[in-house]
Amino acid sequence: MGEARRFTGDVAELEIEAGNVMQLFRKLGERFPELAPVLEDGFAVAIDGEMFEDSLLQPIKPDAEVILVPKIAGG
Amino acid sequence: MSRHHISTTINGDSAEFLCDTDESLLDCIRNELHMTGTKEGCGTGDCGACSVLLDGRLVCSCLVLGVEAAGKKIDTIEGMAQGDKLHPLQRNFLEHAALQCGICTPGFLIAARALLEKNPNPTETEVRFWLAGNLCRCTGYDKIVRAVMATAAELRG
Amino acid sequence: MPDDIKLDKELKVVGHRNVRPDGMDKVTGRAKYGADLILPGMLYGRVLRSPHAHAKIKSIDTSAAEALPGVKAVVTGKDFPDQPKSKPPYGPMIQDAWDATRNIIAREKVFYDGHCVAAVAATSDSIAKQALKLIKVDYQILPHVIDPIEAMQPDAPILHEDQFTLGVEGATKPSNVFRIMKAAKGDVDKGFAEADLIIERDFKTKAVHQGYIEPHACVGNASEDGNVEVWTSTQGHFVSRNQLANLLGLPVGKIRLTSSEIGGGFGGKIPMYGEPLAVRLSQKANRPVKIVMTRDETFRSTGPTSGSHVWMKIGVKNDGRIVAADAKLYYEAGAFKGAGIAAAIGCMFSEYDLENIRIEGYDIVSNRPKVAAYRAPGVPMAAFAVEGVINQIAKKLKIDPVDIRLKNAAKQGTVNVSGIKYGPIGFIELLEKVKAHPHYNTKLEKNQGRGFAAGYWMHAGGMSCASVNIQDDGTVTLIEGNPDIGGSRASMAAMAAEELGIPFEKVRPIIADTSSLGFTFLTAGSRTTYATGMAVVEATRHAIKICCERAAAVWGVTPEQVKWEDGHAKPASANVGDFAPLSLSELAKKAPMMGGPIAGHSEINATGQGPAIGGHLVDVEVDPETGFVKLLRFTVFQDVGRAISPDYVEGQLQGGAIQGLGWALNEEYIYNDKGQLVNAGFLDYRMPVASDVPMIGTVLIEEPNPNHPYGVRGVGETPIVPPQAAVANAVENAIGIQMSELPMSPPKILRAIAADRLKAAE
Amino acid sequence: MDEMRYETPTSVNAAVKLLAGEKGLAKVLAGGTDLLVQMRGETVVPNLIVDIKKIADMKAIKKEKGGFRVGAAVSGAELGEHPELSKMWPGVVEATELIGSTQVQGRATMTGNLCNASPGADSVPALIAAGALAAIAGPNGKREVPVEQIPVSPGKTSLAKGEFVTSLFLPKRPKKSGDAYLRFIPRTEMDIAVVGCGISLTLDKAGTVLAARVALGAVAPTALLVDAAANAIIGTKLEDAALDALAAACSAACRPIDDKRGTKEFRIQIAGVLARRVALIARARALKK
Repeated sequence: MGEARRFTGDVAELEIEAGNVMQLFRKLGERFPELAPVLEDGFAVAIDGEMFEDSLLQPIKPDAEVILVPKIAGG
Repeated sequence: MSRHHISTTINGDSAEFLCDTDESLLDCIRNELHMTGTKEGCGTGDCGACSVLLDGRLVCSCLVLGVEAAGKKIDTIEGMAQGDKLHPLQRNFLEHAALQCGICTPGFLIAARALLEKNPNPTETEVRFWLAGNLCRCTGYDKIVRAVMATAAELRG
Repeated sequence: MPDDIKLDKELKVVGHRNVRPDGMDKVTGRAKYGADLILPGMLYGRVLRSPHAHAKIKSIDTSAAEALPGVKAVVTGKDFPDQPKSKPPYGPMIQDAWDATRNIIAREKVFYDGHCVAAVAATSDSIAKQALKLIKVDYQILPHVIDPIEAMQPDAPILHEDQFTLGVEGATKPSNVFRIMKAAKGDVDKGFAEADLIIERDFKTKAVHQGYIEPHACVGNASEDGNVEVWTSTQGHFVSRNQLANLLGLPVGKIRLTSSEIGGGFGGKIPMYGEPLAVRLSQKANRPVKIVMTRDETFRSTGPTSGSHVWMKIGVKNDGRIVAADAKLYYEAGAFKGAGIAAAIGCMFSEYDLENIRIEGYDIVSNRPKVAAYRAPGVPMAAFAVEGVINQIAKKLKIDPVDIRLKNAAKQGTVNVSGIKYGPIGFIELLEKVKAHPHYNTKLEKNQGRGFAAGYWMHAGGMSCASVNIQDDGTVTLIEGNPDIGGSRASMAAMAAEELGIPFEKVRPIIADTSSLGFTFLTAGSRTTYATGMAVVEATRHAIKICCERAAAVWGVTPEQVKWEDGHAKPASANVGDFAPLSLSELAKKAPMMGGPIAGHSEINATGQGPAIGGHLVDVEVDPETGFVKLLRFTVFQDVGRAISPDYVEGQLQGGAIQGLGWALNEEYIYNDKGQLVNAGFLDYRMPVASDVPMIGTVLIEEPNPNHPYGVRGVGETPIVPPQAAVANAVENAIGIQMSELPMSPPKILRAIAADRLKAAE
Repeated sequence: MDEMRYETPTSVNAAVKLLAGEKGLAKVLAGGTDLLVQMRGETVVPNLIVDIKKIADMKAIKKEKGGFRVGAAVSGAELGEHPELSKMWPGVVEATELIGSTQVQGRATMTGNLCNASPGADSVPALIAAGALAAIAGPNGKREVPVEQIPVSPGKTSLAKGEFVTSLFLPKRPKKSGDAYLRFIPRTEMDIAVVGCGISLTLDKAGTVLAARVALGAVAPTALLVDAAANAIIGTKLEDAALDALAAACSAACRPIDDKRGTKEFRIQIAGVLARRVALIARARALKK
């Protein structure tokens, strides 16, 4: 979870059941209240290695590996 | 404060404008005559975006006072194409993709035309040194130099 | 010209060298840039700027300025609503309105030389300038700090008394370090324990400016009914509109921004500077107000990129395989938090397939303008260090510099430090092309050196909208929302024409104002051709679908039985029936009688962008008596996915390379002991000129991004990542000394040569 | 705001009268490439601008006593287009042509470069090496002084109220003479000299240096005429030892500052490096004549 660890009490990996990114963020936020306010604006996700930014409705398949990636702006 | 009344010739047409003593020719062309093709990149003669010809001589219009234009002939980018026929440099800049953002383009075209009128067969090095006073931040100069060289070759026939 | 480009035979427009649709206006002087709009009754705006690097504003007296005949409005920080300060927790992307409003116009303190403290609007520029002199500002000068390491010291002057370092447990003292960002993969300590060779180095870079030739310029025009019109040179008018609404407390729908032609940005025209001032002045004066920055203001007051210190340690096996990489990045953010450390962390090792990585990034405020993005923001400084150390390793192990990168190259399936797993990616092909290239195999003379370095940028997707209107003669108007900085209209038109099967010239692309199209994100991050290009393709396909439906109705078949090919609706197969194809113009002509206009639109949030890796090969000659570095040859290799407009792709590679060359050799922000910038002009901020450089070779590798209909990856950011290191590696190859500080200006090179001789003599 | 006046006198006397009669700040305008920049930065705010380009001979290059007289308003481009002058004083012409861009060359003048009194002015070391004279007109009549007497400190000249330089005189050359100028800049164009060096020398038939003048720019508050450097090569054939002595004398003469354009240490070292290179170019030119 990289950068997100600062909000999770250093928990780096966990299993969560979620059908899409919004559900994932909601469940993560319930578990780590510190993380909740910054998830939507601060993080993109890599689902099985592929990047999704601002994609709350992106489906997540069972057993998918999801990584929180800090959002980055370009030049 | 009374302003100077200046009569001059721009791109072959007579033109008149009012200006303060300390107003640059560039400001007069843009703000008084509303000919905005000549650009300001620095205002201190370091970028060449404001290049014009003053009595046939390539200058930075930001380093000329508006009052000095009285009775002179000025050529700007707006006078470069003849009717709907582009100057070969203009056409070659398009065909060689010699512009990206395009803000430096008018200055480069005016400067390059002055070069080719003086030296129809410049080497790449001569082109680069002649144009060293025209800054471009987008292209790395490669395609600009190619467009000028191609035009020179075309004009030589 | 490119060394080779693969063109798919079936593509008729995309990938060809089309003359850009906005080109004619740009070679004739007709195109209107930021400073070129002149409105009736327009006032001239000017900005009063702080001469101090750090000072408390005790009072501002504008009464004398307001009393000057011809002055129509004066604004100070008090004329803008204050904004709430973001509180922890902070996300990785900082958008703190408290910071933003203070960067535009100072309130309690000025934080840098050039910080805006007041603005005036007057009937002439000279009156406006005179009015600035009549504004009395009472400053209490405070100690200042600029260098990031100095700013971290316990006794450093503190910019923000309420800033405590994030990432440090129980911090009790305010600090200039906003946060420490960490990323890790694998087990670095274990990796180092297994290493045969470990190299550790420190690197420094100076702040540099984007150096766009057009200074910031805008016109604000507020009317009595609360509507606001803004004309501005920006990389994202939709983003600016939303920020402007927030900063001025206005409804978004009341504001319309029109993007002028833009004279370069490179990231520096993402933030707003003059727009809120022009609008507020216009609201007070009830007249349009134009604000055009001078070059001096542009250098002093707009975003440079971070100056940096980078510590780098890499461990390898004897065969060149990297087993551990450890780095600490110390980046200046300028007056307000938000240095490009996240991007640096995400990209710096990402062209390599590494198991063990640990990175710490420090985001440090100091007394200079808030940094703005500059082309792959944050990455070049880190890459300078990574590629410098890899070069040292290659030298020590006597491995060819390209071979050592081949040994570690990322490939399909590689997972980087952020957890992104790569799809097809052309780095190995690129490195093999470098090795086979004549440039790599020519001999060098005395005092000459050759350097190679690679770089990575991850690219961006995001929101984009597009509309395609089929006119009744079959010509097409394409509407999109990204300011065109480097020829993107040509790429958009090419993709639309390709889809429609019509000539390029039949499509006229228009960039909509913020009231005429849905939200479209920035022209930045090399996202435009990718994301907006996707929207354009989708909108065009929408219009084509309607065309097919109309043809189906004409023929009395189902829409599924119609295909679109070569600009015509055709029966999908021989079984459908024998119908003469209907052209776009035939269908368009009949449109009014067949259900109305034909148009397509698309509103997307693009994802699936693919990264791009570049490699730069540089030959230099160093004059050992003066330290002068002459660039002899430069070849840029890059995996571009697909070049929609090859001319402009090459141009991006060439331009980025030369910006990087300037960064490497001579560009830097120079301050005096008062913290004032002393080289705020093109004379002494030394950007490369035409005579400094040769032609720049380009080799385009096209490994299409499978997520884009034409395989686009994005090209503009990556080319500024490798050149600093490539030039430094070439200098090292020439003089035998690694230069670990940028810029490698002649005095520094001469000093290094002298020190080296002294060492050799001892 | 006081009104800024602009006058275009047609005679030297009229110009002197205007300059002498102005109570505030009066500035002479020829090429304007320094003046306009200073006005824009408001470091100079004149009350009167006297444009001298309408005065006869200001734009003229004339032969005189075997040398050349160059009017105060002759631009760098015009100077470079004069074949005879370029042949006689190639170092002076190349130094002037290094000032700014092609665009700046269309306006900038040698006289302006001298009277702007910048220590880094490119044409000044070459003019000093050449032994050029500046003709001055003023309320008390005309006078002529060696060019090195004009600048006294950065931005300041020895010209009295009402005086201005009307022309520069480049003297006749003995046979086997040559001059050259080089500057060091970190780019190839568009910079102000970090160090400049002008050398003029005359050889005898055997190639021994009979006479030499060596001048340095950007290493002291004004351009320096370095007699010790000239003495180091007079009587030599510019052998390595002589060049070493020349370089050492040049480095020793430097009194530079650290600034945004270069360090003290760098300037001192480069002064010697340039002097060697310039001397060899000047000799090669002298041998051809």
